[in-house]
Amino acid sequence: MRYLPLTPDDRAAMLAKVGAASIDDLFVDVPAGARLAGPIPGLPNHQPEMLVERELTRMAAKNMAAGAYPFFLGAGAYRHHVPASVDHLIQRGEFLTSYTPYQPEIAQGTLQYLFEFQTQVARLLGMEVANASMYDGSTAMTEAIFMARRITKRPKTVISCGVHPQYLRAAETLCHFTGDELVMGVPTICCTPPTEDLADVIAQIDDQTSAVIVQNPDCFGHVADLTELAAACHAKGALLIVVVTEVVSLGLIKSPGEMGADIVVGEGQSLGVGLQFGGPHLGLFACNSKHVRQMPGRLCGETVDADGRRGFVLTLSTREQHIRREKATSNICTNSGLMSLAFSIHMTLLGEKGLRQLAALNHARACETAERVSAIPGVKLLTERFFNEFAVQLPVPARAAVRDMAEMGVLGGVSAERLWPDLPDLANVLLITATETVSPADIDALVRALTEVVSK
Amino acid sequence: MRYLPLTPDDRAAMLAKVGAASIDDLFVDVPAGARLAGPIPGLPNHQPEMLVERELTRMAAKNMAAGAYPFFLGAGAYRHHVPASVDHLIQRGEFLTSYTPYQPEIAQGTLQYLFEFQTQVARLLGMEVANASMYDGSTAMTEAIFMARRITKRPKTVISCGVHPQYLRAAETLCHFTGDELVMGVPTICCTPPTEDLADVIAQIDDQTSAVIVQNPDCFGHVADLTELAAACHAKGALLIVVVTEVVSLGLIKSPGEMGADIVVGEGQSLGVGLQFGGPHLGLFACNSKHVRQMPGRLCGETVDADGRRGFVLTLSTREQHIRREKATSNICTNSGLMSLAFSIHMTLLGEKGLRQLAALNHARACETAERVSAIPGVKLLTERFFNEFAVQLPVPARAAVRDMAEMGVLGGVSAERLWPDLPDLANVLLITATETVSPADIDALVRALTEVVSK
Amino acid sequence: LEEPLIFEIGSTDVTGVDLEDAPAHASRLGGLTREAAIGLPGLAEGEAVRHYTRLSRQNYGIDLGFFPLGSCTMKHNPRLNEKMARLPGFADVHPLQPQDSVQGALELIHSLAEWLKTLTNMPAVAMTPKAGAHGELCGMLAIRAAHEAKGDARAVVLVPESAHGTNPATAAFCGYSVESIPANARGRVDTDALLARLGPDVAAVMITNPNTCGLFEPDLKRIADAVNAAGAYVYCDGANFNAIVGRVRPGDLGVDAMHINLHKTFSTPHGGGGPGSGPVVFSEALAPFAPLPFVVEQEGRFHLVEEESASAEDHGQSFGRLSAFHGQMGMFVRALAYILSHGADGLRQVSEDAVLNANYLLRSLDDLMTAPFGGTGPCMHEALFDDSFLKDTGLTTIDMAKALIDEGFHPMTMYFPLVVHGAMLIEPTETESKARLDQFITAMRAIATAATNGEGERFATAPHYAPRSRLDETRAARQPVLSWQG
Amino acid sequence: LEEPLIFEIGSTDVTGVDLEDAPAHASRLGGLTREAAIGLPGLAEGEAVRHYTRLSRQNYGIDLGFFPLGSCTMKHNPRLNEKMARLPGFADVHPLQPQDSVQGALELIHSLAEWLKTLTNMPAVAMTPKAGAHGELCGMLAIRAAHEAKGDARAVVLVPESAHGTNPATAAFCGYSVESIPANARGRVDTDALLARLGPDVAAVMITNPNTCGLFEPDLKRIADAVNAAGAYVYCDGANFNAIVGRVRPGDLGVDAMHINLHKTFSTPHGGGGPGSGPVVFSEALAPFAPLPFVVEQEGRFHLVEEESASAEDHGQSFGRLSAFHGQMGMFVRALAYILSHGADGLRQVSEDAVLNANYLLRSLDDLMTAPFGGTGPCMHEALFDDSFLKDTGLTTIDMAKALIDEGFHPMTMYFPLVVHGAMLIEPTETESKARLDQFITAMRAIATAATNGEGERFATAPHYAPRSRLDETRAARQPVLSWQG
Repeated sequence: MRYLPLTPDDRAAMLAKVGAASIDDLFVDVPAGARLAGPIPGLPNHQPEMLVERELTRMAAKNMAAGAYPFFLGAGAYRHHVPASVDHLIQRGEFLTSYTPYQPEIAQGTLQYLFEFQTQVARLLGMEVANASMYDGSTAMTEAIFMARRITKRPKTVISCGVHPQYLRAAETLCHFTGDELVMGVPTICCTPPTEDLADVIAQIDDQTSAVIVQNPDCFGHVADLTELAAACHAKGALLIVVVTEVVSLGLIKSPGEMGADIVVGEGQSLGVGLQFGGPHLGLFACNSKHVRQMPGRLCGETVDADGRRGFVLTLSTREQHIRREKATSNICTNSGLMSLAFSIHMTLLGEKGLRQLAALNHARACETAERVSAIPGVKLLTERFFNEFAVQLPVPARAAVRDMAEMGVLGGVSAERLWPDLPDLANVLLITATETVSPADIDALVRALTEVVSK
Repeated sequence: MRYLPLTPDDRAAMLAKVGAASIDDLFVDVPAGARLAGPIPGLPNHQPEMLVERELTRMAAKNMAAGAYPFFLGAGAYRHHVPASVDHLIQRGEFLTSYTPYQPEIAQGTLQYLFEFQTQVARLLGMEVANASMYDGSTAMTEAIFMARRITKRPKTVISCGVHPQYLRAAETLCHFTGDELVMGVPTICCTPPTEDLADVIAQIDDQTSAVIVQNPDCFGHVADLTELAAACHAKGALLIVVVTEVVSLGLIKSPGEMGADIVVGEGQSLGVGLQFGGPHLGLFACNSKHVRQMPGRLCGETVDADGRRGFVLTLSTREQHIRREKATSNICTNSGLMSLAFSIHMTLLGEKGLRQLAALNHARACETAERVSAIPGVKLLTERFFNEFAVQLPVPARAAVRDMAEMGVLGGVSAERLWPDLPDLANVLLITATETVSPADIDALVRALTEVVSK
Repeated sequence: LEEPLIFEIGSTDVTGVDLEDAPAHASRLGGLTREAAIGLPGLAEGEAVRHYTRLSRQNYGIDLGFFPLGSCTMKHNPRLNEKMARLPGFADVHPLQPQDSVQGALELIHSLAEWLKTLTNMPAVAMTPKAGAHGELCGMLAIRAAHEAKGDARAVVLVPESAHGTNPATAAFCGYSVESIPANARGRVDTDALLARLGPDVAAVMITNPNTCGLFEPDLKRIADAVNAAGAYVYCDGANFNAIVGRVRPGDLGVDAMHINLHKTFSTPHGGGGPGSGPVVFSEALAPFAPLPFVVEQEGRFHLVEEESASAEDHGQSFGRLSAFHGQMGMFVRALAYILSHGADGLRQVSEDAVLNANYLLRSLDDLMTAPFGGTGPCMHEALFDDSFLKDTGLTTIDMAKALIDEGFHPMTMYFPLVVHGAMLIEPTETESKARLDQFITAMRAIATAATNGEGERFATAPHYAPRSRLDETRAARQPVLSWQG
Repeated sequence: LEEPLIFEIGSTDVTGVDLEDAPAHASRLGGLTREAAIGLPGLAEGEAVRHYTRLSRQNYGIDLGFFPLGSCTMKHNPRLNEKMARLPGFADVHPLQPQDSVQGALELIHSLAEWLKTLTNMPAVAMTPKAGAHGELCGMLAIRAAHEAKGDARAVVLVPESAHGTNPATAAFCGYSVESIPANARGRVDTDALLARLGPDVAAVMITNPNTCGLFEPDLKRIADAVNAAGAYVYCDGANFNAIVGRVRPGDLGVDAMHINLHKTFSTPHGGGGPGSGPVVFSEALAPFAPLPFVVEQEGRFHLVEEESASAEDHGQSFGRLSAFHGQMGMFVRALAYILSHGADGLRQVSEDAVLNANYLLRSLDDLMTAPFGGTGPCMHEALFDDSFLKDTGLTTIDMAKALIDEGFHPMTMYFPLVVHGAMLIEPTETESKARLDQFITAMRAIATAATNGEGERFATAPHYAPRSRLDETRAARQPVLSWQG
């Protein structure tokens, strides 16, 4: 066993030291009915590294890896080019194999990058404070609902129809048991333009409203000015929670903080992390300083050591479960440490200059794709103002179109039906994303494939 | 430019400090005829990382990667499974981006692993001393010829017909200019059994013979007992140089040192390094202590620091070009540092126990392959005693057989003609290697493919 | 040498990436352009590599040495697993690709699920929870859903006082009130007190086994039977599964739900605080309530069951979705690589060696340090000490921990579990060699001897040989500086 | 903390790999079994990872900081290049696979060859040399072959005294006698002396440009013309190509052969001493003698010309083969990735920034430290100082170097070139930022000031903050211990 260093001689010597005749003596507390004489039946024994690699490589090869095909999926997970140095650096053993930095004297590496990460995220989202990451964007949104409730002591949350439906489902699941009330918009093809939806949302705000949640760009790609909504929330004493699933957009469009958000949650996988078939991703969570003690999750803060040198520690942990137990702001313990490092390195490589260029390139590719796709007979562009993602109405069911395009070697988008299976009105809607990874040839391939499937 | 940190402002400030009006002022010594006003014509400008990756990935995809097909090539480069931790560790920036350890106080990492490597190599080859690596096995062999000449002051080297022909060609090239005389055996199908060839070699030894070179296992896979040859060399005052191209064999067969070799050179790519399309590989070089001052290449030795702590330094550098200039033992400067690290890590993971298991598994796979292949009608096994590589006589030209098998998705071996194009007698000889990476299904595929091509 | 912050060395004019020029195009942003400076500094690639390489060197990780942090299972992270998780067929796949295009990814999830079910002898597993605490939430939601399905609203969850803080936090998070059950003198849950508290208001018992004292709960099966008989469910915190993996199946102990920390037992790296992954196995009783999505196999084809078929009867009672997408794929790949590498025989050896190592430490130190439950028999995978032996020395558990840093080790877990005073919880894991344990024992004995001999005053200001001396945590909390303001 | 040797911590009974059991089979070894113990210790994977991780931390690399080692071009090594070199289509390909199965690999070699020819304005290139010195050998063998083809045996090679030691060593290695040409007071080769020495016995002149003082040889074209007119050839040592890459083409300066250190100019990592790669570009006169094998393109298909077609006229005059197989593929991939990333414009910027950085250092230090040729005008990519300013301080160049270690920098090259006394050769490369250079300047000025003010006695025993203090090199050479004997 390549990972187990004890030799038979070691084991014998150690059993002697312990005073046990055999290893079984150390498991005496296990009731007889649960004792197994040998390895668990029905499972194979250990395998050489080479064979394990072969087996997993076989499974991996059965998947269409995004990089090998023209690729236009988004809807909450975005494919961007991640510089090779990011993955190299996060594999440094001192980062990869360290634990939560509970011993700050020997964890300044982790703590300093978390402090840098918090600052980058806060600035990117336009907020004062960000935490050291959450599991992902969807769970961060649910946490934001509870945080708003703790602040406002009100029961109701109004959610725009443009919020990612799987985020909504996750919130619904929990709120069903906690008793938090959710008022959710239902997207329709005609309701999707953001201004109309925002008017609907504003109309729902009352004095029982704890928070309003809106996604920007929303799940159809719409980009909206939220300033008025923020004012409407604040007028009623409610908080504005903004969800950002595509953080690259913030290199080009105004940040939630600049538009008046009180809490911003986001999915950070666009930078550094990659698609990962959905996980691990990276939850972002930011607010303004006055609410920080109601914020869930881990926080890193600056301080000094006994010799007066600057250093960093986990702080405000009296909010957390390991101290507060059932009175904690959240049960969250693990964060996405390594993913926040990847995000932070990617962001550092980009810098503001690179981020703005990247965002501009994404927008240009998406504009070109939208123009080309909407020129296909029968295809109608539904999203007028967007960043790198937009919706089109097809003359055929989008789900079949996606499947047929995949068979032609084009990963052509996400059918709205996959996300909103209960809304037949959206059955012909296709969500298309074009990032910087899309080449002109990829756009040609998409247009060819889509032209063929809509004319079937 | 992502790798260039100077900003336009920096450049302006620095030019001012330097007292130059423009960058051109710093190139005033370049004659007018060689000055270019702009970038060199005929070449593209810089490209984003993503596009460079795309272009190189395109090229890589045009090759049949060995791991994706049943693979049976050897003949001087062997495919073994390298544990994933090896490549992880050699990418530690402190190893990867360090230089030759000329400042030992801050290079103990490199120096200690070189010391460990030298010890591992010496033990593996059965010799007293090994150097810190050479370019590859073939250049190491040429260096051994010159080293023997420096020791014996004799002009002639006798080389067995079983030595890898490209090693021989490399030696011939240099000896043509240095005046060293080479007497080379010519392999024939009937001469290949090692005892007969060794008798021929022994017959060639005279008092002008500086050294005899023999490869073990030889290029046809033959394994030979060299004890008698060593005695014959020593009786005439000549040195025995043994070449090992497959170091894994030394987990199972007697080492050159145990059989009386004076100098052992080898190719170490089998451990840690991989195929690499032929480079970088790893030259091994070992001898006994009494000859160490005639040895080429870098050496690491143990010493103490000013505080009495054990430490390591490059030593005996008065042999080397940077000190001795035209009187150096070799012009070699660069070694294969990173490859020697990979080798050493792989060897440390194996340990003696793992090496012996690995060698046994290779031998078993090769025996099975030989049995199956030689059962194909018309195919005759030429190598009776072998480790993991053997030659077979086909009823058809081997070169075409190899090509046809490749078209069927089987990388089925190396045709002898590829190595000895001037020996038509060997045109139907195929060299087949089976390492631990060969699965039973791979053997089946080889047998199917070979059966088909020989019956064409 | 100190490493400055990126904000002190980077510039918003510098970038470490090159991008194609964006083709000229009319903006479709509707004028919502971000114009104000953002304040994100950039570094050229070389300087970025240096910054993070240098930062990393201020960290301690398993790769550098022994990391006996109790309850955290800091075992070696095999590098094969990292390599496999980076195969484009796993890492570069979108969660919403058509299912025909991700059959290998679904097969992997399914295959890991089958292993987890067999290893625990439990009939169902939820793969989507993103960490241990998320798994607890998943398990408790299933319990709530099961009670709700029976129309039997119950409000109370019983939690032993030795539980991880996440247990009560989770129970509270999903709306339960929490009551604590004391430990007995042998460091186990007080079975009588627990059974006495059962009743129609008790929804569930959350129990950790092996427990947070590193001891096996011998009464668990009896408790489980009684809990089930009282109409409640047993949630088992699986954080300590490493002690019994491959040797004891929790399903044989009667538990109804248990999360498995893939980043502990199955060695996906902790990464400085995550990501984790916390699949939850379920008993027959809770299986119908498992969350969406999940993977089913039908004739060699793998199908991801999502909301779209929410009306189908196969998951009609599912309590819903825990998060977007399908779980921590990157962790699944690593865990399966680990499991296939070890196999049934290797996993059994894992638990045996983990337990042997812990007992070896316990018996090599308990003459010098007080082991509160050392007299009750062998421990499982952790050796627990308390600070009784430091009485009158002026030194505390934290001083012992910081002194260990100066010896080149990561400290043990301090002040947890709460059931003993000044706890020191040492978990060696199975990937430590005897030689490494002996090194640690030597250091620990020297520290303990110095402490009790009155020669430990230097420990009160330790560490002396770390990148930082003790940090002022009070100042950090009183005047929080949570982002760079320079 | 000290890291023991593997021989002190490993065991021949421990292995860090698992292998399939070898199927039972009759041995075909003829009884030549290795029976005696070999003495190779093994470590489980976790302990092996620790050993090498801990060793690495005793090293200094570019990734940790400034590495101004003159003549070595220690620039940032982009990580993309590492990633590309590991693509299975490059790394897991056998050199003797059928050519149809390696078209991409051959295309890459061909593509890099075309870049090198265009960048140097030279008509041919040999790709197989495995390092700079091997490239020199390749170039000198081509020169010998060219003379031999003319029936004109010439015995002498002229080498400036400032040359790298490899130059005379190489010339001697392939059978030439070496004569040294002095430098002039401006740090360049003494052109008159060189021209005066030309004659029918001179086979070649080996010259480095920019030279080892970091200065451009302004007379090179004139020298080359005279050398060619005298029937000899000019070999240019390309070690310092980084100073002019993308800006000056050596072919325009009349050289006949020049090696290019891919591990310097094109940033393949030095790896603690290799591997390198040293392609050699040739003039028309030498091109026919280039070694085997090489790649040619025919209608989009790439063909590797090996010995098998040695009778074909396209390489009938080749001097033969330098080594087995086709060269350092892994380095080719990295170099091409580097070249494509920079492009023609980026490479020009490389040389400009490398030269600007060196001049900035020169002019920021030459008031405190003596720059022997500082008065002759700008330097190229290196700033050269000597030890005159240390006169009467009792300190030497080596003390300055070791003092720099304590400041967190790798020292410059010491005592080379030999044409000045106590040389200190500083090569910053283009990948250092101005901020980093300013840090270095500050440290260097502090050291130089202390040294000249008589406050430098601590430098004589430096480094004080490194993993080791000064090592006893004499003892290592007198009583060589070259392997572990424990």
